[in-house]
Amino acid sequence: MPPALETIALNKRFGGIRPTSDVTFRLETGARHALIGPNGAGKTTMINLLTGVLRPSSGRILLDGRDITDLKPHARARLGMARTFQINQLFGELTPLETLSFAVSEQAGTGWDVWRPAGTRRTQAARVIELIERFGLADVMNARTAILPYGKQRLLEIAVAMACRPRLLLLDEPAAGVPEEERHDILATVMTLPADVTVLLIEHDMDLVFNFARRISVLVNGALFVEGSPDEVARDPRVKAVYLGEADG
Amino acid sequence: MSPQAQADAAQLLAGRARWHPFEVLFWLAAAASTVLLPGHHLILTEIAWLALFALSLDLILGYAGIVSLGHAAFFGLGAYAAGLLAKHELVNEPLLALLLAGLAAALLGFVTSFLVLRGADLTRLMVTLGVALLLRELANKHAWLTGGADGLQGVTVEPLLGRFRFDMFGHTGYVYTLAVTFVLFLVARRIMNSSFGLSLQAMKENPARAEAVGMPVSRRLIAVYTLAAGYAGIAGALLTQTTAFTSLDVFSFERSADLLLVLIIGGAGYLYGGLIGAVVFKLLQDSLSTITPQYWPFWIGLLLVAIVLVGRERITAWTAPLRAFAGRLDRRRGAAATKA
Amino acid sequence: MLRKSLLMALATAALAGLPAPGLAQETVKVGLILPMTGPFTSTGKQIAAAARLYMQEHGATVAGKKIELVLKDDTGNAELTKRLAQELVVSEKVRFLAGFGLTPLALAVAPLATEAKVPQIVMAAGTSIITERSPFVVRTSFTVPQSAVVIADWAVKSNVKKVVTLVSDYAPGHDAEKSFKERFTAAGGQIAAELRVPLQNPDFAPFLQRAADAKPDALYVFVPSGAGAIVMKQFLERGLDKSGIRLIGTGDLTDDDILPGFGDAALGIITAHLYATAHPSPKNKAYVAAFSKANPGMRPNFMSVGGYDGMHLIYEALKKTGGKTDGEALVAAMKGLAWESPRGPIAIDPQTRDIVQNIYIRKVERVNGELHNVEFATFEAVKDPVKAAKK
Amino acid sequence: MLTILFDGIAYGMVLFMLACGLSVTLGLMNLVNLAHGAFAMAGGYCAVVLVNRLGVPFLAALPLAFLASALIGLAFERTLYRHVHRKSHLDQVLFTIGLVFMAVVAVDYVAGSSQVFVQLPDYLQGRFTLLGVGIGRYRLLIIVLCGVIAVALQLVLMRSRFGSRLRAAVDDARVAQGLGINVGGLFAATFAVGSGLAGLGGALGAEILGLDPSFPLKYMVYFLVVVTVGGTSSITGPFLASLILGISDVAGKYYLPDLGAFVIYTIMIAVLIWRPQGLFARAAAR
Amino acid sequence: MAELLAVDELRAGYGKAVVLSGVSLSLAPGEALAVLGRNGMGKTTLINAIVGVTQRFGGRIRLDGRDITALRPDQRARAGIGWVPQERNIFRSLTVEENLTAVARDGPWSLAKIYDLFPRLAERRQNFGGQLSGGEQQMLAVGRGLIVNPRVLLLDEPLEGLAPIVVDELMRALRRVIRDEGMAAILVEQNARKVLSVTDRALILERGSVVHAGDSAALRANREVLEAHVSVAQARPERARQPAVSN
Repeated sequence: MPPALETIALNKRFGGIRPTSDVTFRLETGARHALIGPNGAGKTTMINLLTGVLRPSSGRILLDGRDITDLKPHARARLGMARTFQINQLFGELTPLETLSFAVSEQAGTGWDVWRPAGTRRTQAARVIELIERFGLADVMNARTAILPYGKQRLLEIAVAMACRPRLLLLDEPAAGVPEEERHDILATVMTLPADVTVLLIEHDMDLVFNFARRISVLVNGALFVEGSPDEVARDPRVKAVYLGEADG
Repeated sequence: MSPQAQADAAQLLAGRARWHPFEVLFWLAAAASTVLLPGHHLILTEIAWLALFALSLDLILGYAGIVSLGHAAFFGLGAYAAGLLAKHELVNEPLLALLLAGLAAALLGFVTSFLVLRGADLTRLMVTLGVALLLRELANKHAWLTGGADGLQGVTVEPLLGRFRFDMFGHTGYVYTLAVTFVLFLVARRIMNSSFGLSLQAMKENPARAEAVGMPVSRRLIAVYTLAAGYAGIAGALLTQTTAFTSLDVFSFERSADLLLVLIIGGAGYLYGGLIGAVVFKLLQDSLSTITPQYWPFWIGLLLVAIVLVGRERITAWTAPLRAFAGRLDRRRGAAATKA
Repeated sequence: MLRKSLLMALATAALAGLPAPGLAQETVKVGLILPMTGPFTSTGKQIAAAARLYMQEHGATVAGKKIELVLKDDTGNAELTKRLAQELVVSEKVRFLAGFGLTPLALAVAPLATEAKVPQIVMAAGTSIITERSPFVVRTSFTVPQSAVVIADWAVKSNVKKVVTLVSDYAPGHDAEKSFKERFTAAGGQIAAELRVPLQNPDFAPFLQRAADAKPDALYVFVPSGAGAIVMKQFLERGLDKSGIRLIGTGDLTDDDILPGFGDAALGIITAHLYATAHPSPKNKAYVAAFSKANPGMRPNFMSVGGYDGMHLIYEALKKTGGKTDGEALVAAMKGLAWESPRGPIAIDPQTRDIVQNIYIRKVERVNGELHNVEFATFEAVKDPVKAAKK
Repeated sequence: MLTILFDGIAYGMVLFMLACGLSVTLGLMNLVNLAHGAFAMAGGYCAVVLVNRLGVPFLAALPLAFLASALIGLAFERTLYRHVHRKSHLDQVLFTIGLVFMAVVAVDYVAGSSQVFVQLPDYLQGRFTLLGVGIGRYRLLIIVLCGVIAVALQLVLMRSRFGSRLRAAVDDARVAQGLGINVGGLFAATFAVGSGLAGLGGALGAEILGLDPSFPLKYMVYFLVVVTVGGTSSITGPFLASLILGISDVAGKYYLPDLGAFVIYTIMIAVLIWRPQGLFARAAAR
Repeated sequence: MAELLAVDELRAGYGKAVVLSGVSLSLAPGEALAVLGRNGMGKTTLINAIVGVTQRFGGRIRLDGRDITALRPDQRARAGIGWVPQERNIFRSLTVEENLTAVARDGPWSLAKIYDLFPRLAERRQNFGGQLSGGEQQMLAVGRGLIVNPRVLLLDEPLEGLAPIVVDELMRALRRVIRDEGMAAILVEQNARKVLSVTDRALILERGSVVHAGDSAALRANREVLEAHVSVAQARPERARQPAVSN
């Protein structure tokens, strides 16, 4: 069985800068993997390369063994790659119900249907309701997204990604900006993501990282620095040194 | 989630497309005007095709977020297509000619949509404007076909369905225009309540995320732009058929600009904006220009300035009930359902 | 489908319920449709002012009827003209449609005039064909060829052999070009180049350069009132006058309305036209004085007399029919009417319903410190040459 | 041939003068000001009143026209425009079209709807021939004057502290403000200068383009073409765009009179498809 | 000790996101404060909120006793807040010298003094901002913050993404500015060891709140605290790992 995600010697250059250099790593199906690193390590570039927002300068990206290096973002989404965004990327004027209806419909390939009213397909409606329930959005399902509390928006952010029935989910700082009192909802949600979904978490919140990840990769200056189990990484003196500015990665 | 909440959610999902009393009332009033206001059918005709034209702009501006200052290109093409078909007796049935004019405009919309995909607001504004002005020049230069600056003379429109003659009082013209507008509104309403329509709204709100969810954004844009162009073409054709005349004015920059005002006055993005805007704008323009034939644009200008300064959202809040109940999700009923 | 047939039925019912047109009434409404905003505002203003002046001078009652003027702004947009005309006929029950600042506007309404049997008094538009489009069209303005052939005749007499024509690319322009060319070449003149300028054209320089390159004896110009000034200024700027080219044209070029702003550069330009503010008749002196008094800062131009005489035509026709407002009777009454206008003697040709008037050759001079078109030769009772040639 | 070039340059220069303020305000404040032509009209009418009514010498009236339009621009910026800076482009379009409507009618009401002209002094009329090129005196004045102003603008922008602060604000308004640059004040000053330049352009261009109350509507499209083709990040972009448009428009009408009006629109669409940010926009986005 | 800058219960963020949930701090004249913490914990938001370029939800800021909460960013800058933004944000279309002169205000920090501090900038004075290397840009950003002649200089991750040799050069310069010239400063850094060597006091932010405040030297020695809040560390034991459940 091919790995869920594999990158082979991935490189990205912007002029003289090289935010991603020779990154080769793989995620097994069902993995709970965290990608961490100090500021400017190249995590954002990495996620943009994986999702197809940026094209790599060289190297390949494989999804379930299939080469997706040249595919556009929406095509990757169709193949089962979903992501959340560090800063909410939601549809402010739509309600959570509408947002999820849209996502479910695109996933099911009915986005071109110009005739049947949205949300009236029974299986899709059931899926929307299930997502609403799973992400605790029932009380706000009919409110404009723009006026939701931030924590609810973060949950919706993840719910939209899950609506795409991803096999691979990229979580970009899911807890960023969430007030303390709403944080535990996010943590609990992330913890209970379906086991068959491969998850790559990009995060600075060490509580979340160490609670969640079974393996951790540390990115420094665009290159993979250390990879290992949480214990290994936590104990690795080089990692601490990098974070404290004691070594030059 | 309680079973009740689940039922609510299901009901809300299915209820997006339900008709609200306000909508029914609106169309009943429109139908009643054919009988109750026989002396005003001419301006009502103008309102009706303007409403259709504004509805067409709403499809791309209100639903897909494309700002256009050249929507008159499609309107004009439709107008000339219908005029030429009638003048040279190529197609005598007005309804068929209407359809052909719409198709011609849709084709132009499809071709030019690729230009509109590039660039941001200002670029789009100028490209659409440029296309309309080019068409205007084209029509101007080919005077042998279009009559040039004198307009297309000698258009005679055959009776509708072979039976209803377009009379001087505009009765047939009004019923015809209103009926066409109503039917096309129904179609637009259906489309905008569909998955396709929902995806357009999502794309307008956040194209990057819509793409990340798996939506082919460019292709949807092309589709809706083509559709809107077809609608605009039909509106133009209605103008020609009801006045038996068309001229270069149909392509003018002022027409596109006025159209934008119409839509903004009514509020974009809920289908009724263009319709209400058309009614308000025309009646306002007509009454103002009757009171002060020479200085009425001043008051229109003042209105625009005021609308922007006060805030469009607040100004168009008076349409809120309709807006809330119409094509979009019915929140009040949702809240009631949740309470129940 | 059901809904539609229902609507149709309703509409038919509405039709049947309408009052029949032509009932006698105390007030006779005159629908005056003019471009009061937009690029042709000045035409609309002149005519509206003159029409009001006429009513002020002659009272609002004629043949026992009260005349009421209903002014509408069509912004120079033909489809709006048509709708307004229709509304005026249907809702306001006007008995006369008048105004029409531009040819397309007049043409758009002509079929309606026929259908409604309402006289359409054209007070401005100048293309020859307009009167042929409906038996209800009567014109009190002018036709472009009237002036064009006169200036062609004058050019021939004044030893002009080779001419470049420069006209705006629309029907009146084509008329002006054609009439001039026919008359001029028939008399042995040579047209060196025919230039057509887009109607909306910001800079005439390249066209004038082409004209200069052809080295003619004279440049014949027809452009809408307003653009003429720019042509003239750029003509002088390129020194075409110094290379011996004369600037000739119809009177639109040196429109009295804007002539004062031309400066001395305009001195000596020769044009042919129907009216000049400086027309030396007592009737006109009174007219100019009254007009200027009612409209401070405005000078009546050739457009204004179209409006003034148009009102006169309406009054006289009503007098002749004894207040009857039947369209056919009114048009019949108008045919052959002749009177002394501020512009001189004029008449309505009974055959064509077009105006017959004197065309004057004028030269721009300073009179009491102001620029004026001063008439120095008269071609009497000129009919529209295009229609005359058809017979 | 060279005469056509000369005419085209003069025409382009007028366009530049009229449009450069719009370009700067768009680039700097991200403000779509369709009412820019109204400030040009104000300058034109100001010159007409000064020269024709009050007998001010033409050359003295030009700076006064600049000043008047600049003051009007400043007043509008401080009272009205500042409320729409943060609104969407669509709102700005509506707002400024509304202002145009009001300006057109107001001028019509006050000054009448007829075309007006500035009376030129004798020494600016006619033309002379130099090396076979016919040179109109007035057009020469325009070219020299606008050329000098363009160079001066470029110098101010590139050499003065005001210029460097302005460019800093265009580059990154947030950081510029955080470092003590009063971006709002800078905007107002720039808006005033831009309006003033438009007024000067209106005063100078009246002779070539004509001046009547519908001026702002008639030329709105031309301004926008210059700005979109030239891009909004510099003075040189609109300057070159104006020249290209001026020359190609004049040459197009001379050599291809049948296609004359197509040239300008075709160029615009081609440029915008090729480079949506304008011909001379900075290649690298931030 | 007199108070130069006082921040009181500052709450700030972007749009709806609250990043800073009630932070207070104070700074004496000539004092340097390090603000540490991992990414996304609110360090930059703190700086931006003091500069005035972010959404403020609550709290007050006083400079030298004067309440500057209501002032615009440019007014705050003139009141004495100097800023070295995180992304450096060099004005690309300005030369090095113009970058400095455009914002310069009268005071001890003159153009000459900046060039003396960073001789590399003097060499490149006519180059445009976009043509500089990362290190040069950072020097220019620091110089630009100084030439405003502020009472307090706020530096946002000045060492980020720089080559080691450049880091050393910058540290030398910063030490001179802070230690020798006595400029009051707030230094936001991930690079804890380096920054603690030049500051007097330090505080650590976690999720928008202050979790540690104290003496720089003491913190520098306290590896436990640093690892817990700044570096990579295991989760606190009370939050047990939950098993992933099947769909």
